[in-house]
Amino acid sequence: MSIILLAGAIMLVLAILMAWVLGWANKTFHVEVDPRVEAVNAALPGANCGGCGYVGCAEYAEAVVAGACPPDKCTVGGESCAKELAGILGVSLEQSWPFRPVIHCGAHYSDRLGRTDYKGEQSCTTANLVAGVQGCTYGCLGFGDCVSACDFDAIHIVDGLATVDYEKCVGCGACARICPRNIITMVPFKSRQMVVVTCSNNDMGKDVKAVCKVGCIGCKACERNSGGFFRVDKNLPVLDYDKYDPDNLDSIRLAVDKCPMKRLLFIGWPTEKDLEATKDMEAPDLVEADFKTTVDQTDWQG
Amino acid sequence: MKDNYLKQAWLVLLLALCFGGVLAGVEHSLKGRIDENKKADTLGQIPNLVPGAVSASFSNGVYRAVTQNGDHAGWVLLVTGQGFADKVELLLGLNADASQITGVYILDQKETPGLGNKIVEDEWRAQFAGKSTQQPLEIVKRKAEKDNEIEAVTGATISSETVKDMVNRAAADFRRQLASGGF
Amino acid sequence: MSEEQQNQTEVAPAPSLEVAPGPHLHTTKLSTRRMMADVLIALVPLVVAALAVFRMGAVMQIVVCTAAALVAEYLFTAMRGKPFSLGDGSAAVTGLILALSLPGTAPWYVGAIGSFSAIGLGKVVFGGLGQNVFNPAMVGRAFVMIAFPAAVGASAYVDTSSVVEAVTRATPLTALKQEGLPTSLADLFIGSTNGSLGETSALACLIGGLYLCIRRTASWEIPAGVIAAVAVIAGLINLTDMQAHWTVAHHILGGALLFGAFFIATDPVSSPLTPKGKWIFGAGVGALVMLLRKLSGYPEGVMFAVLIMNALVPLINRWTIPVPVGGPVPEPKS
Amino acid sequence: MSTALQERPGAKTFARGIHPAENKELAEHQTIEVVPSPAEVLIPLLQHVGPPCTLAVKTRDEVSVGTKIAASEAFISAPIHATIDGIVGRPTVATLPNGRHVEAVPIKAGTQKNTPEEIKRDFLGGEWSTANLERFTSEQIVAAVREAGIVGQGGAGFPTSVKIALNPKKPVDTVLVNGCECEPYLTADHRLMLESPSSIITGALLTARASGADRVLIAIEDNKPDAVAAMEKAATGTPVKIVVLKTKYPMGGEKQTILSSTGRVVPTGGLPLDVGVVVVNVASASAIARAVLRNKPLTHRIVTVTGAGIRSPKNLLAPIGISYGELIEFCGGLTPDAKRIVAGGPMMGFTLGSLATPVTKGTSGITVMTSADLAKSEETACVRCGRCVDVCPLNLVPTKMALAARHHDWDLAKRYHILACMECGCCGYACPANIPLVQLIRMGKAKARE
Amino acid sequence: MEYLSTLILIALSAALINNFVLHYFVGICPFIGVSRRVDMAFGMGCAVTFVISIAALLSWLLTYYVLREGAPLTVVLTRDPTVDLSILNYIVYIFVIASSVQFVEMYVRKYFKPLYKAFGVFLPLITTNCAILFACLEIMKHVSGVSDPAQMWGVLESLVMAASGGIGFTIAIVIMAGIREELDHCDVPKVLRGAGITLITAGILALAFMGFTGVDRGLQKVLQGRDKAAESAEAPDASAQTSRNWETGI
Amino acid sequence: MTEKGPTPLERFINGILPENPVYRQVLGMCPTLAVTNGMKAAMTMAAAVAFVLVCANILTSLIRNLLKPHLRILVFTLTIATFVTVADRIIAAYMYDMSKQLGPYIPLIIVNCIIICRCEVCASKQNVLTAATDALGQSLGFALALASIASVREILGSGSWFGIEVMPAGWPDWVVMVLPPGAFLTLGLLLGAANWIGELAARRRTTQGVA
Repeated sequence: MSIILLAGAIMLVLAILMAWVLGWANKTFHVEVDPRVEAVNAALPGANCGGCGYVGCAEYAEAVVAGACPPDKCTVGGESCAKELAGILGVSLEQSWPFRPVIHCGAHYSDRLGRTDYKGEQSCTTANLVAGVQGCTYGCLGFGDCVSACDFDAIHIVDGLATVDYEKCVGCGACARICPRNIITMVPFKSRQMVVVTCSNNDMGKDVKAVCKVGCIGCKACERNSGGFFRVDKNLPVLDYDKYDPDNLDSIRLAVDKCPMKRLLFIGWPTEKDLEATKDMEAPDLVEADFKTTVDQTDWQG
Repeated sequence: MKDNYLKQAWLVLLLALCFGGVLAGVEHSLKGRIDENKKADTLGQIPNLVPGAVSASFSNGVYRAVTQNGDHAGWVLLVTGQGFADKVELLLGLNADASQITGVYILDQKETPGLGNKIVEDEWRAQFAGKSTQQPLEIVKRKAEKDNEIEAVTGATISSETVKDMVNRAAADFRRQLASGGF
Repeated sequence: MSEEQQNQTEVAPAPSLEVAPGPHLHTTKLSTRRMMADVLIALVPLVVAALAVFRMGAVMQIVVCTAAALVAEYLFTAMRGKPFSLGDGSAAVTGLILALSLPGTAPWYVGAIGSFSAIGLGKVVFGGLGQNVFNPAMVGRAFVMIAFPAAVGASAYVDTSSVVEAVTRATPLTALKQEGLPTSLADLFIGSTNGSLGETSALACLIGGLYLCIRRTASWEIPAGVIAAVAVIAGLINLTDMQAHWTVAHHILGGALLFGAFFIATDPVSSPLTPKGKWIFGAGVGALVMLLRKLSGYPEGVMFAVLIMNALVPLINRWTIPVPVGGPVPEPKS
Repeated sequence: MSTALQERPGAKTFARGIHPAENKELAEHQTIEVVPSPAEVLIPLLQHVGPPCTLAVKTRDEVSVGTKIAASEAFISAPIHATIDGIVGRPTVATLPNGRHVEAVPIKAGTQKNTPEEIKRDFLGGEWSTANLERFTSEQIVAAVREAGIVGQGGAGFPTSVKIALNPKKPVDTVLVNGCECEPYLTADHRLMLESPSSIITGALLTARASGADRVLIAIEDNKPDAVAAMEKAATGTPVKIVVLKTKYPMGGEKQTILSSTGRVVPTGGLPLDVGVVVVNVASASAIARAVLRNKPLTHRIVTVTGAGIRSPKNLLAPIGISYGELIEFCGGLTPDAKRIVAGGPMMGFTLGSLATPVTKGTSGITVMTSADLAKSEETACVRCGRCVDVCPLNLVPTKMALAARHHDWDLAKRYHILACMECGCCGYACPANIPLVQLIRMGKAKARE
Repeated sequence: MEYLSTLILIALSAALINNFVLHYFVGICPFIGVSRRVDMAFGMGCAVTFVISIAALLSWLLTYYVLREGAPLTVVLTRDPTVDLSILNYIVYIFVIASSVQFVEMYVRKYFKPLYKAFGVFLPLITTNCAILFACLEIMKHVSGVSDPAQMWGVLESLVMAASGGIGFTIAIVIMAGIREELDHCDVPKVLRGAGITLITAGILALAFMGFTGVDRGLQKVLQGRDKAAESAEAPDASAQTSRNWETGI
Repeated sequence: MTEKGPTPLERFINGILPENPVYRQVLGMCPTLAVTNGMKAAMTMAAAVAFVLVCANILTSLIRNLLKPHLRILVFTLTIATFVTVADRIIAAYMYDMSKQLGPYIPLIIVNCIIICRCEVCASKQNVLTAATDALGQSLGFALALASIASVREILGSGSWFGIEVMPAGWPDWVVMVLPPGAFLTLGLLLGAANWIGELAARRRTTQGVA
């Protein structure tokens, strides 16, 4: 019996000692950390994708708390995350839209002129350093750097043209950052489908025609027909997404119809019409049991 | 202030106290059995190491093996040494005047499996029984011919040498101490 | 523009043109395949020496290992869905070097398992040729040596019933380590001693090795580093311990040192890139060989030394990044 | 044996580098010919390092050879002149071999005032007096050079006027005229040295006068003994010294030439100016002499059209803006097995995607490679043999930089000093696995700078 | 001299021959988790070495004075020389480790900001690093597990063993990090990327480190051979005194 | 996080394969490598871990509302250490040989990440029943993983399974498999195999889903 008491006593003494020392240390060595940083960090999805423009989620958290950056920059977390962050910081959130990448090129292999046999590293960034891989020096090269940059399997090369799968895309912007020709931009999707300009060639119509069958020739038809919504700058239409109103698209639709090269397109998630079209296809009959995971992002890796 | 830290940690303190007690309780109820296990581990081998012995008493670092009727039958030494890979622990049985080896038992070893670890095999160990401690044993790679020769385990000369060295040295030391009246 | 286009069509030649990055000239003297062929050529003297000394044992080992290596390469690359890659000859080199590093007495399954683990564990899991961290042949040998100590260990070399005279004796290093017996330098040089197939004849190793170095398929810095380190350490040991049975020359000619220095340590894939790094690597191998020979439980340490230094190669590369001519790139002023 | 060789026994060289097959014999002995004026030239408005020039003439303006058609206010720039007599067309675009997509202006040929013989005499022949050069001040020379639109003709296209101007902060003691022409195949500089050595000597002396240097060296590789002899002869009586260097690629690289002929090491990221040296190409030196003495702008240049894929290789004096296709036609066209048309030499040149591409001030040659030249082109695995390390003249580790770039690991590439690379192509030449090292490194450099 | 060679042997054994990671498999989790970059791996190695030394010191003190059978403090308290508190070993060790890790973390965070930034993130991970507890258990084996006081480890032996174990861990993890940096650029089969290839590499590394088997034995021979020669020259029967335990030692 | 976590049953099943602690989460590597040279030792270890995991999870779950964040880990480790000590003594008392063979790896269960991970992730947030089933599932998964590795190693390395000879008489034991390198290599390759199988299954799922 005495040994039980003794053991208990020793443990108690040890525990008191340690608790006291740690308590003392906690006070003496206390470092002020803004609790909001940790709260923000916890609310972020932790994908560390860099879509916000910061190196990782932790750095973004610090920037948000410091007020250097609005809380709605996390595209992976989306709206719910932004709301949560706004709640933590006690700020109100401006209306924001999901940003999604748009490929400003519409030429498939068969549309491109002046394509040559290219030997060398098969990637866009390197091929972009070699003149004459294809005639157009602005358009998509189709080697798929964006495909390998995408962590979400949301972009693919379809017949030589990068094509976004908006069902899978989370809008992290990795593709836009890696594209050596900067033909991918992040566009605020105010509706499921947006009008975008699918050409990037700044040259005059004649020069464009020499390199591409479908390139924008800078004819300004859109400028004339859309009531000034489009403005042609450097032989390409530019549209102001701030003024874009998804509920009032009549003038834009007119411009889209009038475009001789059909370079103004509605792009985005499949519409109900598209879904209607695929309705008759066979639905997957195998349903896998889908257990929710219990493994979260704790640091207990060792 | 001090109270404050302790107040925060009351659960830890309580658990520490309880766990300490519980563990001591467990130990109390199992200690006997564990100690017996430990003893049996060594003592169980005594009859094999010293012919005729049934039990032994431990004092001064050696086991004094006795026969059924309490006669002194021999000694058992616990010897450790560095083997090829790691420590080798063996029991060395000697007769009453330590002039003869009566048996060797390997308690623990981590020699190369399939090679060095053959030193645990009865056949090999049996070579030691009956050897005299008057002159140091030798390891040979062929069939043992002379009295003081032990045939090495094939391909494991170092492990064999280890055991031989341990036996030689322990026996010599023990003889000297026995002679100086140590026991 | 239209005129230009006409121009283009007028002069556009019949040949299909291509665009490519420079340089547009390439040396024709060297290709990966040629390098592997060089190694095979350089191994010829060793094979001849092995056949002369060990006869059937050598034939069996070489055939089994090389065949198994080729089969393994074929199987594993097929498993990975990669193009057929036997043509580059690297698998044959791995198999042959493995065969030459085994004792002739080892049973057939040792060579087969060794080759499979060499190609599988040593090469394919890392991504195939050029990406392995460790020397594949040595990975294979280490695997079978630890797996089958009775068949590949020091004692396995001696086969008293063999008709080959050399095989009935202990290898020179075992003889030295366990019995303190020296072996004559002439025997070590010519190769009339027991040992792994390729290592016995220092002469053959030297001929093949020098060929490799002259062809620059092997960097001379590595064998030079190995031999220098061994010479220095063995020399110091000789100075401090007069009773050492082996002289510096014994240490260099004996065991697998020359074989390892010229054929194993020089594997470009698993050795450093820069001359400075190669010296460090070579010296490291030499020093470890001497450490293991003198202190470890194994009689020879070339295989372990090479593997350990292979592991250090990334770090050596990191520490020996050469300074460019003109000094390092200045930091941008902003 | 020339005196220069006796003066400098054991001509200097630099560490590492390569010895590719030179193939200079294809065009070495072809006298410079003048290309007849084409029906149209397309003159890019950016042929130098710096901001592009703006057009100074209007469509349908009549111009003659030497009319300034474009200029820029920027300090680092060079004006552009009409190269044939004719009428300005509508501005368009051109993609240069180095990938630049620039504005260009076409000129439709009218009747040409000068015959080819006159043009050749104007460029290469006649009297190039070295006497009495003191009559020109540094400023005068620099102004004349700038007005003539001379840029470095080795390829980079740095405006020569900026390079040779007096720099109070960094005094210059040596003018080094680079006649190494280490690129295989190319012979333009070689021919120039043979056919107009005195213009080079005069240009070199003028450069020295402009930059305040007191020593003038002309570096020539020892594979051109006839050029050495010709230059020796022309240099007699002048302070100009000929330095004969060992043949090795890339001896013509500025840093290598300076190191080999003066022993000075240009710091990484620095200029020859930092070690008191001004380097001008022989063609630039000749153009300087012409600009100062004859007051003529840079309108033509010598282009070597060579390679196994050309029916009759030639050295041509061609108007800038002429298309590559026309030059090739003039040399008899391509052989059926022609595979790559390279603007420049095979080591650092760029392939052409279109034969309509115009010749610029930096075009030193056209090399047409055949499929036989390019037999080995499959990439195999890198076995880290270190050949690239053995040949890198800058002591870099190309394979590591390239692999880091391939995997977008810019930090690692930087750690291996990727920004020091000058893309000479030695590594790519030596690589037994045929990995596009230079291309990967170029990409890495671009990305690492970001 | 003999003491020194014992220390050298302990150090060599813990750092290379019986490397914590490659021989005893302790500290595998951080070995796999934190070996992506060489600088991170080095930071982790340093942190482990530091904490392992502190934990070893504390646990030696506690084991020697309180927990072992016949520990001085316990005997004074209970007046019973047979009382054995070694049942509390594990719980005390883990207590000591957890507390000292936390203490070190707070201290470093306050006074060594750059250091904290460099390896502060690893400190919490160390609590669950088996290597630390393993070192404590080794010390326990050599302090409370031995009956013969001559063989019992002193504080210095314990510290040397722990620190060189930490160094061995650092060596292993830095080598692994170097290799893994290289492997980032290799075409490793997709299914093996990450932990798989790390374990296989560790396996090959373990194969290579098996070459060190017996180095301690060889070194002991060299060191003690010299000692013995010196001893026998001075005092012919000195060995009789030290051979109280039959540690043959070879 | 407002969504409800998995049900107890799901947690149990999750632990066995979908979230296998060894193959999926790569946790608890130390015993996985150290004691798998024979089935007997591996199964003893698995049982010990299961005992500790279940007890610790239940106790943690019981006291989950009393935990202070900064002392949480300390409480977990104390709890675990206690149960490990109990397990250690029981094994020493009733399976003495096994205790000797397992050596320090029984006490090292204290720092086995699986247990702390489950305490942290599950037990400190869930009720007793959930915590217990979760612990059982994870233990079973751990046992399966150990069994797979130990089978390979014992059969190749000693030619036996649970100590019973299974290989033909001439079988040369692959000694390397019972030594440390064999442990690393086996686990590495099995991890790859597990990933491969997982991938195949996933691929089949998607192809069937599309079709």
